[in-house]
Amino acid sequence: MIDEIRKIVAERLNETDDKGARLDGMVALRRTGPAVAPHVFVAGDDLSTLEINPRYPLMTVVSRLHKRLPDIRLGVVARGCDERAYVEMAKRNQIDPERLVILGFACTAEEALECYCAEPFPKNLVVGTPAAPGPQNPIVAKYDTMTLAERRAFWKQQFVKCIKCYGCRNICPECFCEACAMEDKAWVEPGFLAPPFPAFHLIRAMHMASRCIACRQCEHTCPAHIPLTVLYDLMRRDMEALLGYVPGADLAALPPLSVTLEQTPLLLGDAHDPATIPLAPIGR
Amino acid sequence: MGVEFEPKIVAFMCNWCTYAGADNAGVARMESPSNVLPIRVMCSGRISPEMVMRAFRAGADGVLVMGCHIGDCHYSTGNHRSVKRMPLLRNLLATVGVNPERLELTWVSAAEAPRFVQVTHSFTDKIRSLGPLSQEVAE
Amino acid sequence: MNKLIIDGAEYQAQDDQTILDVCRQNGIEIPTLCYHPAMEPYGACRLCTVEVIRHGWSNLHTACTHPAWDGLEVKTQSPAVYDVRRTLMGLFLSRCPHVPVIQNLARQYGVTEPPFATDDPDQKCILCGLCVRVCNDLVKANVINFSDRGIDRQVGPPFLEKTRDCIGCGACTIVCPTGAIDIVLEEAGVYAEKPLGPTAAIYVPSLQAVPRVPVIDTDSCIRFRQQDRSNGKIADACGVCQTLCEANAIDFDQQDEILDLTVGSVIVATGFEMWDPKKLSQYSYGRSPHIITGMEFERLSNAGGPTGGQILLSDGSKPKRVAIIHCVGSRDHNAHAYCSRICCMYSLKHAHLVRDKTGAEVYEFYMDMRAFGKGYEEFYERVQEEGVTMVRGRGAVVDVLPNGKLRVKGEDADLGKLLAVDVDMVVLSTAIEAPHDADKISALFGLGRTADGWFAEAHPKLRPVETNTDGVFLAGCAQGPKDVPDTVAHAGAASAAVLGLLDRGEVVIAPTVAEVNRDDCVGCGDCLLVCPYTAITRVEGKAQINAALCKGCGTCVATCPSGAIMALHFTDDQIVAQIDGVLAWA
Amino acid sequence: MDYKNTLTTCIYCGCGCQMNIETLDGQIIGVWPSKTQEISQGKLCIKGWNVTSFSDHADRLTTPLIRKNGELVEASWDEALTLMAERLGAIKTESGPDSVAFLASAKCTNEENYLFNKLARAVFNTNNIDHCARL
Repeated sequence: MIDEIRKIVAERLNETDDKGARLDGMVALRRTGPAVAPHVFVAGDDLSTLEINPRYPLMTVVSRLHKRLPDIRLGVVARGCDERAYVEMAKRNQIDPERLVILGFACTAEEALECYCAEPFPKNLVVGTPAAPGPQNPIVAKYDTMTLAERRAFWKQQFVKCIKCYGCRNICPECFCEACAMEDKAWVEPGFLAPPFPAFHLIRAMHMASRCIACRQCEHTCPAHIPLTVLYDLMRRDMEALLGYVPGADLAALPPLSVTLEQTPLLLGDAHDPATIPLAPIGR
Repeated sequence: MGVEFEPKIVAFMCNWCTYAGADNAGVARMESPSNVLPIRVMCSGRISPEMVMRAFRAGADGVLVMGCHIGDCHYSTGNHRSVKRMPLLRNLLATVGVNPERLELTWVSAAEAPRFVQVTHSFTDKIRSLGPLSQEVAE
Repeated sequence: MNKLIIDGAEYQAQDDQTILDVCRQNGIEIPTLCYHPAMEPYGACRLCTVEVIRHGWSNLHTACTHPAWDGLEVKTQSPAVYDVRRTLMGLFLSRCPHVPVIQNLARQYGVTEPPFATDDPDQKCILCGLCVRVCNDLVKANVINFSDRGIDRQVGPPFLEKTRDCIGCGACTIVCPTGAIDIVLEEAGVYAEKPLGPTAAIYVPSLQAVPRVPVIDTDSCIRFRQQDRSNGKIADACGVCQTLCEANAIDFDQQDEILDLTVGSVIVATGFEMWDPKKLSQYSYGRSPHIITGMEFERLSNAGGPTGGQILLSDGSKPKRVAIIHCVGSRDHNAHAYCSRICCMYSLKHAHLVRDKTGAEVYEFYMDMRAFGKGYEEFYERVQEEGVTMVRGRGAVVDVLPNGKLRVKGEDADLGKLLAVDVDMVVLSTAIEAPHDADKISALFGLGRTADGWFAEAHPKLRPVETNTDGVFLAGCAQGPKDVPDTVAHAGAASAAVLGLLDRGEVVIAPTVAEVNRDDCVGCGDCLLVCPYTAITRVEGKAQINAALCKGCGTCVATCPSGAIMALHFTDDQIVAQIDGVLAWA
Repeated sequence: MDYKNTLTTCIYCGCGCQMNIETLDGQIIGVWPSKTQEISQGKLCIKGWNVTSFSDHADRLTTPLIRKNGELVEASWDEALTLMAERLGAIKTESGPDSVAFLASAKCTNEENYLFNKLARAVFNTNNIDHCARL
């Protein structure tokens, strides 16, 4: 697969469009010695160093370049999660769709399994065959049966490990704010690790409600090994059930929390009587 | 038995409906529980999840979010956002083990002084029966 | 310019004129049957025959087809001409002995009895072909034509069968000189022969219309109807009005114009719609021509209406008994809970008009008489003195009896008895309601609406013409039911409010608005989606708030993930201080 | 467009987490934890994530400062080193080597700190040497 990707990248970098313009570069991963890091390949580069592993949030690289260089046209070698990240970023003006070509490839079945990925392939699939979706995260799968006390106990031992490195935020392709609510002393008390009420993680979970595209970069980068994606998977599930929104699925779909009930209605309960809006099941 | 637990309840109220309804309840000399600590905002749409979490962190045992009925919003659709946000936040609280009943969203219009009194009473009773949040979180 | 002599006098003519044109233009009478100014001359009836002398040679010609050449001499009254016309009229009278137009013309030429016998004394058609030409050349419906030959020649649709291609425009009936064509309405509606609505495709909308110019009803106009049938392609049909209008005022190509104006204030005066009484079947509206709404009664009793202002039943007779039912669709939880305010007084006026114009007995079914305005109570008393029977109680049911009469049943609450009255006509004083598309206006201006659908004013007592969108005001029934004096007063107040803004130059707004910290904004655009006032725009990739439009709801503040928007006077820090404050104190 | 990720090691402590410093046309625009290194496995602490935040900080010193009349004044390296050699030499002569302590920065490289250690122990004959990040 990697050979095929290298070949296609080389072709794309040399292609000209109707106006005779070429891509200014292809965002992908490059191997230098034992290390692999994001890179922008240009025409003529040695593409034998192009890699697809490990996963980096390449759309963040695209976004940074798009913002700083307003005329640049890029390609990107993307996985399904990268493409979903692109959808939510482009929707929020962090990437200019007119200046990006997505060259998608499918993840392997093993990767899908590791990531609990429901859609381990991009819509712009150029290389590879779509693998079957990975299984649900086992914690998420049994969550409905957990009592409040069990959940509390579970998260308490997770959140207490948090060293507030902000790595989950920093690596997240959907966290592109200039100023972060998790650094606002009004919401997160400075100087305390693992505050009694875990506002830090809950604020992030709320902010992820219409954004988290389940790339799981946050969990991979967490030095405390907190299973953050359990929190976000549950949020994604509630979001889909209540508002029918699947982040990353559709560039044209409006972020439901920002628009009216006429634009995206509640799918459960009656907005006129919020008491009728059902909660997700809780174990007893 | 010691002194019965009296919950602290932060009630976010929109300026145009619920706050006016609460005001009318007072003018009409209806009694609402002193546990309810009102905070006025211009619209229920102004109430961010962060504010609710901050109230819990600062010692509230329950949080009431109140605004105009759907269709009656002074700003026409501010409350549409509350009715989407708050149920998600309730689920999130449940996810981390906080009883979601401690957060309630409800609509009270300026004309519904009796409803304001009823809602605040029943919510206070509910939180009283749930006990203090600190105890729940500390256990 | 051609010169010609007609009956001894010299006249001038244009190249494209016929002898008939010149004669008509100069008041020289020439009888015609098959001629119509909107159509090409055809020369079918030959009645316009005149004697034409050219280069000394005399001949008989039809004036409608002969060009008015230079140097012609024309005799319209010569013995030869008279003789031809007399013969023609004899033949016409023999074919159509009972048609008054033919009888009169024949008499003018000394023919009083048909010279020949006829098989069909009811024949009206003289086969002049006007109807054929109007249908094919003008209307372009191509529905009727001649068929058969000789004495069997006749006019009609193909095979003389009913055809769906007929658009029912009626042009053939209008041009027919002998009244040989009738339009048969297969589903004759209310007052079929004297419809309450417009009667022609061009009309002045109402006698008080401003400006008082006619309009073309594109639903009825033949040209537009044919255009619709040809999928919008411009049909070259009819256009008679354009041909005949001397002022050249008719322009079929006029389109609706959308004007783009930049204004500082808007007065929303979108008024009301009449509630449809068919929604409550107990009033039997639509089941009898004599159950009419108050609005239809207005039309009926209007001097410019179909009956010239007489209050008549569909058979042309005057009603003997009339019932007027108040609160139809108002104060009714099956329709509108509110009082429409205008109906009591217009119902009393209708009662007065019925008494005045027909002398009929009038039964007025009312729940309460809401004669609250200046002079209203006095009018109520006067109407009572005129002998109107007031029944306090809702008119509950209207039944159409087999004999066509109407039975109104209701309760007389004063007597505590059920009542049934048989009447000839029922006038339903229907409710007024918010226009069906008020939601579009509401979305356009960010206007709130009350539960009953009317636009919400900023405050019911203190700001009755303002809305919650600055610079947008309400006038009249857009805000709620109002009668004319109230509407005028409300509109005056709205105008004054607008003038106040114009005069002020600068406006003062509430300080509770939102502000963007542009350093923190990433331009995600969530706030743009949130704002109900379109106060936020993206400028150079970042949000910018127009403080004049912002109403300070703060929903954008709670939505902004960056915390880049601040609600002045309701900042996060202020709210946090309140949260901490109330909890510390408790 | 000159986009680069330069592999380096975190300077804040002894763990040795590796990271890529992301630059565009010579300007630092971000930090990526190195996911290919065995030690940190693509993870960083808050210091590592913000390792570049001082590089173009307004308060960062770019020249030596010398206190003159009670105020710190910018000086050249020659001037500063000359002054230090004179003053430290004088102090050592007057009060002995242990009258001076050497404090190194953890942000310096190993090699720099080795040289600093040599300076203290071999040149100055004192063991009074420590650094700011004794983790």
